[in-house]
Amino acid sequence: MATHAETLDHEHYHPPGLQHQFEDMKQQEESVSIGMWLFLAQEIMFFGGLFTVYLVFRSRFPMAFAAGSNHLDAFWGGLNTLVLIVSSLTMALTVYYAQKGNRNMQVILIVLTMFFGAVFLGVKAIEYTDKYNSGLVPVTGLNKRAVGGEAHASTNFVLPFETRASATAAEGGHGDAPYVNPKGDFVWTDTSLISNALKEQAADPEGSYLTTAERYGYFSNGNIDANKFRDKVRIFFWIYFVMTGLHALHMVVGLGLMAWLGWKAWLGTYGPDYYMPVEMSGLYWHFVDIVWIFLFPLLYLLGRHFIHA
Amino acid sequence: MANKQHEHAHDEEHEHIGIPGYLGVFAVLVVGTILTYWVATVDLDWIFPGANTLVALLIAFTKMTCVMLFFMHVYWSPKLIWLAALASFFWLAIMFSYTMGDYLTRSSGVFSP
Amino acid sequence: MFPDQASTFAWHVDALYFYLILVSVVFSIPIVAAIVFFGLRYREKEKYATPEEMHGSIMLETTWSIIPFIVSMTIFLGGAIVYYNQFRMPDDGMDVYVVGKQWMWKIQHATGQREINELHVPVGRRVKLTMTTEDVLHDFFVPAFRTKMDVVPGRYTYLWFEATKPGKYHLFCAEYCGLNHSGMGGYIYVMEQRDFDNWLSGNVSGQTPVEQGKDLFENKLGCASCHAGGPQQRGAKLEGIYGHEVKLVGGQTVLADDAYIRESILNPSAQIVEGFQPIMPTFKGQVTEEQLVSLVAYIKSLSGITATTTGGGTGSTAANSAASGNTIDSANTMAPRKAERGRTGQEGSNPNTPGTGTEPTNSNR
Amino acid sequence: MQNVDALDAAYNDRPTKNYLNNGYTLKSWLLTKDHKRIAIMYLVSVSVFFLMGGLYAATIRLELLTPASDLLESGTYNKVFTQHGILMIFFFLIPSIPAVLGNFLLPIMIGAKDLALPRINLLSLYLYWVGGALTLWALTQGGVDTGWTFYTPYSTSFSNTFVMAVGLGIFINGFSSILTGLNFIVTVHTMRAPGMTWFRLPLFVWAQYATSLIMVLGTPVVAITILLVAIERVARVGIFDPSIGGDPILFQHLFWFYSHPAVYIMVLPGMGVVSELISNFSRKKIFGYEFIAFSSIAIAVFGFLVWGHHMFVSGQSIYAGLVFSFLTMVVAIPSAIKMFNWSATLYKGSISFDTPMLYGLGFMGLFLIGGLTGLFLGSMGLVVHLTDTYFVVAHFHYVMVGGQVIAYLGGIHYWWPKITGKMYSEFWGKVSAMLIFVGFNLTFFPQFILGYLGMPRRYASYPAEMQVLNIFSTAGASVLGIGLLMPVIYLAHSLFYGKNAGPNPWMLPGLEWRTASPPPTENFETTPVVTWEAYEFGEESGLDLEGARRRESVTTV
Repeated sequence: MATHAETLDHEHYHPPGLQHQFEDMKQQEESVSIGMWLFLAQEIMFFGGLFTVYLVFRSRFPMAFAAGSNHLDAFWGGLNTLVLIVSSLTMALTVYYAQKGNRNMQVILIVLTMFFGAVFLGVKAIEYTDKYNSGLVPVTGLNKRAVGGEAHASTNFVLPFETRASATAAEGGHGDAPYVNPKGDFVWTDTSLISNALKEQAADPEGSYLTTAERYGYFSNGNIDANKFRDKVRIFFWIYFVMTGLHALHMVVGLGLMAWLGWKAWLGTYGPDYYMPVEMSGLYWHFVDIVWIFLFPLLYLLGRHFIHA
Repeated sequence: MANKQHEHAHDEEHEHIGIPGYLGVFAVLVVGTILTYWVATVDLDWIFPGANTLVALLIAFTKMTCVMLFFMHVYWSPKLIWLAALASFFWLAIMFSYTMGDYLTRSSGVFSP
Repeated sequence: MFPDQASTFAWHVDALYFYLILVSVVFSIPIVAAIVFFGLRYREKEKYATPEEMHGSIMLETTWSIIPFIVSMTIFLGGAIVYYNQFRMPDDGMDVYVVGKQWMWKIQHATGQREINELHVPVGRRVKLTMTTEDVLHDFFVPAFRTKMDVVPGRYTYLWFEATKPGKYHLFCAEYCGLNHSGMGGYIYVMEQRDFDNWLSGNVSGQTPVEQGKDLFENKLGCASCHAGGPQQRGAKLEGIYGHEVKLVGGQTVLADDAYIRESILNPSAQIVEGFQPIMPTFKGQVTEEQLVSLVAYIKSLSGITATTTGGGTGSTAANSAASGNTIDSANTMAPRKAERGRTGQEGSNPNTPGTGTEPTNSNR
Repeated sequence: MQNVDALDAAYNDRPTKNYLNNGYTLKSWLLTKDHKRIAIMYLVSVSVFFLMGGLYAATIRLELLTPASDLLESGTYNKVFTQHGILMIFFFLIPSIPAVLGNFLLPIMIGAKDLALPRINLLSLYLYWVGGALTLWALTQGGVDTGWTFYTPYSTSFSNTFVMAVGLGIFINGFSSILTGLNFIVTVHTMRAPGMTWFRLPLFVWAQYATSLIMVLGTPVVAITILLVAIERVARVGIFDPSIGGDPILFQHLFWFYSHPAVYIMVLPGMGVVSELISNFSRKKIFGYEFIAFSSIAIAVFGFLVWGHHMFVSGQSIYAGLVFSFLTMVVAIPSAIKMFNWSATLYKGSISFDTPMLYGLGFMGLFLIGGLTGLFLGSMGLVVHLTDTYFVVAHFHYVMVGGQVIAYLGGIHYWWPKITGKMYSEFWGKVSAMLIFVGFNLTFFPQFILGYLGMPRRYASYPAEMQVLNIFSTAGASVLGIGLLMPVIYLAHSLFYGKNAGPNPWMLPGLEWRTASPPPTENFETTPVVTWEAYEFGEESGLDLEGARRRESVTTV
């Protein structure tokens, strides 16, 4: 932490890790934890911007969001939630043992935490690949290309694992569903949710099954416009990717943090007198967990009841 | 003497809720997750449209509270930490409510032809 | 020093304005006076003096919190009332549709007349504008009417006014909309009902075809905003184009004669000059036949050919070929820039009149 | 008391060991954790950006001399005003007082050795540099023409300029200011010297604290928003672009949620500086300390509730407009309170018109106009006519330049002896202060009238009948420019030829005046113990006024 040159030229006693500008350990711990909490506060506002975007579009186009959400795999999402919760537990215990000064348990638990973090990212990778294969990535050219009919030359991105050739003249789509997507566009054809809503609307004219925005947002000249609906669904997937992507980014940072922490713990840096870094990293890790606790229902579950009921 | 006082200052801080406590919180979180998953598959729109979302959010908030209070030790933290935690949510609420305030009142008769 | 008052609610706004000026003065005088007076009266007499200290007084603090609050509330209420009057749409308004587009105002009357960068309205009739835009945000701003409204893509916004005084007033675009923002504007012509009626029944001015065409080209139709020279032009350069081969997208060439020019005005996307995006809106229905004639006459005159001589005059071939070569250059240099614009080009190609596609967020109940 | 005696003894030239001569290597600067050195580096960088922004401003005024867009072709003009805005707002106004004066003085004023998190402080400087470098690079590559507001869909789908690079620069720079704010809050909470209670804090510290709140809670939102714009440019997925289902008004909400409070980031620290100046140069306890302190906090909080007044004609709901307008009126009150308290402080003071005080009084005058015209723009009926015109331009220049920049200069002059240990030329100081005041009013007052005439902002060419006022404005701008250049010269001159200031040239009670100037690396020989109230000029302050007068007579004779 602070260099010795700084710590020595002080008259009063310096425990390890006390920085020069502080009088004593208490003051330092107070400052560091307030600082960390303020950092988390700004993180909340940072994600808050995205949640506002989500809120606005969700409240205006619930059907499109439900449709999109039903194409996310709630099983993987739920699994990830559990994985993160476990990692949170191990993290909390790490802090506990750090305060107790139990070096081995610290290291073990940190390794466990990292393991679960890695699992989380692995699952995310699986999900993203699935979206890629079924043309649900909201960015043109970032989806699996599959030619049906005549081949178009793709003018768009070439993914790292594709050659320009494979990008331009892609082979046929994957086995089961006829997946035709020569340019790797975002493909979405299913408008069943709206037609259902229209049926129900016809059933009871009083009830409002579509929001005002939807009544204009999905239709052109009176009948369902699949393209307009697709745009709204694409916005859902855009929000999904940005939010989960940003969250995953935080996970990666967290893993780095953990690696460093594990190393220091291995060196036996932390004990009852000095465990602030562990506690602070813990706060960060739990924060990332909390974000996911909200992302899971908001992204994965919000349309379930339409299909199950 | 500086470190003396912080030594014994720590003694009461260390024992937060102990391992059983942490496991208990963990159990609550797991139950919450399963519950929210199950509840999402039930159509609650007969109560009022969007009831599902409300329930899901309530569960999420409960889980968050558990994590913050016990895993993040807010429960034992000075007022200032509580303040910092609450302030951010307060500001978030401002952003949500005022932005939605615009969208929800926008399609009012006043502007319409 | 002061803009004309030409709408029914202009004086509301001005009244509010003067009220606020009054408030400002009334507040400033005591403060400034205090600063000046204290500054002179209590100038430092001896160095490092320590005047006897005084603490704040709750009495004072509350008074000078309450009074400003009350005053500001009057301002708020006044503003709210004026605003409400401006934005409560009249039921009996004469409908006019406005479409903003980089960088011109396309206006259509309920009776079918179309104008560009101009709006003719009668005195003493409520005019209700239904506005949208094809590309970016614009803002329909008429200082003389003290009114203004953003024009938002993808939805309608509304604006109404009742002109009180015949005349010619500025129309500005007040929301920054890109390159030619400051050029996006024109005039509102407020006319007596009688003049307005005979304007509706197509007026004819006493200009020569070329003059009239020039007028149409530069002002009325705003062709110049794209076709005038300069590095930023978005449309083909027309100087010297007449009577020469034009290279089209897809390789084939066509002779730029009267028919071609006429066709390009009425149905622009049919034959696109190489290196340009098909962004020019069709003018079908906006230009009458005689206007077309005069436009063609003007474009001929750009190639140094008087309206009388028809066909490719061989007199000034050298100059023309030089000019047309110049056209091709600018075309090539333009090409990559335009390519970047991505969706923009395609959007421009199908100008949507109000009613199709866009999403009226407000107009439902 | 002991530090006071020590101080009187130490009344010689510059102290032998101070933060400046503690290491001369480049490394000792670039890797320093000393808040004072970081502040100096901020000072230099901020000045560079201010200079560039100023050049852009000059170009704008020259272009507007004539109605036609003849000097600059309109595309260039758009880039010029955009870059003027971006450089001035994100890279000068927002960091100016907090990162320079705040960084240097906040720890000293509360009697701390350093900021609570020195490494974070250095990190924020580096982020500022990276963000700035990225932006400057983008400018050299061809710049950006979206206006500093980045309104969509123009910025996302239509502009062909370097929106992404600049956006990224602002994004990074945003985190610099977040970290600074975070650091200040922590410092004020945990690093106060013994006896330095909350209500003994100088009002500058209170203002910094309020500012930091906004920085921490507001900046992340604009960061993510700009990031979304950048992503949207690559991905072509339009949450802000209606043509593919998005909503441009949403961008405006997110953007103004930060960018209105940002206005208070820019003016609150200025108010803090002026509170210092007014109180100290009338040698009198400030009138209504608590009210000024809490009004800062009130402004910081209410500032978050009024962003909608930028959107009255943007198509937002009329009811939302009503609420926002109402709150705008409310947020005007705290500023009024400050104004009244400052004037009341002068009453029965012993006012000396040194250069900093001139700036302080100038601030009061200009901010008075700026604040009152703010009411014009908060009142819905009027704003319909005024918004997006030069009235708005004039208004926020009165607040930003007349407020923040004037206060910043005042602060620089006020603490220059402390920062450098040297005294600048009073005469030239006064002259430039007056030039700036006059030039500023000449420049921007005509723009109010222009605005009411209906001249829209961001116009490269304008109707001919508006030329006269524009000429006035440009003429004033040249005076202002000269006024702003003078300090650069005489302050630089003072570095080499100025006479030593001594620890406390004006015999003021603030903690920063109770240590040597320039201060030693850890600010104080021994941690000070505060036994006096804020702005205590009497006996309790323990200032040796007699000694000071003695020294005065010696030096003057």
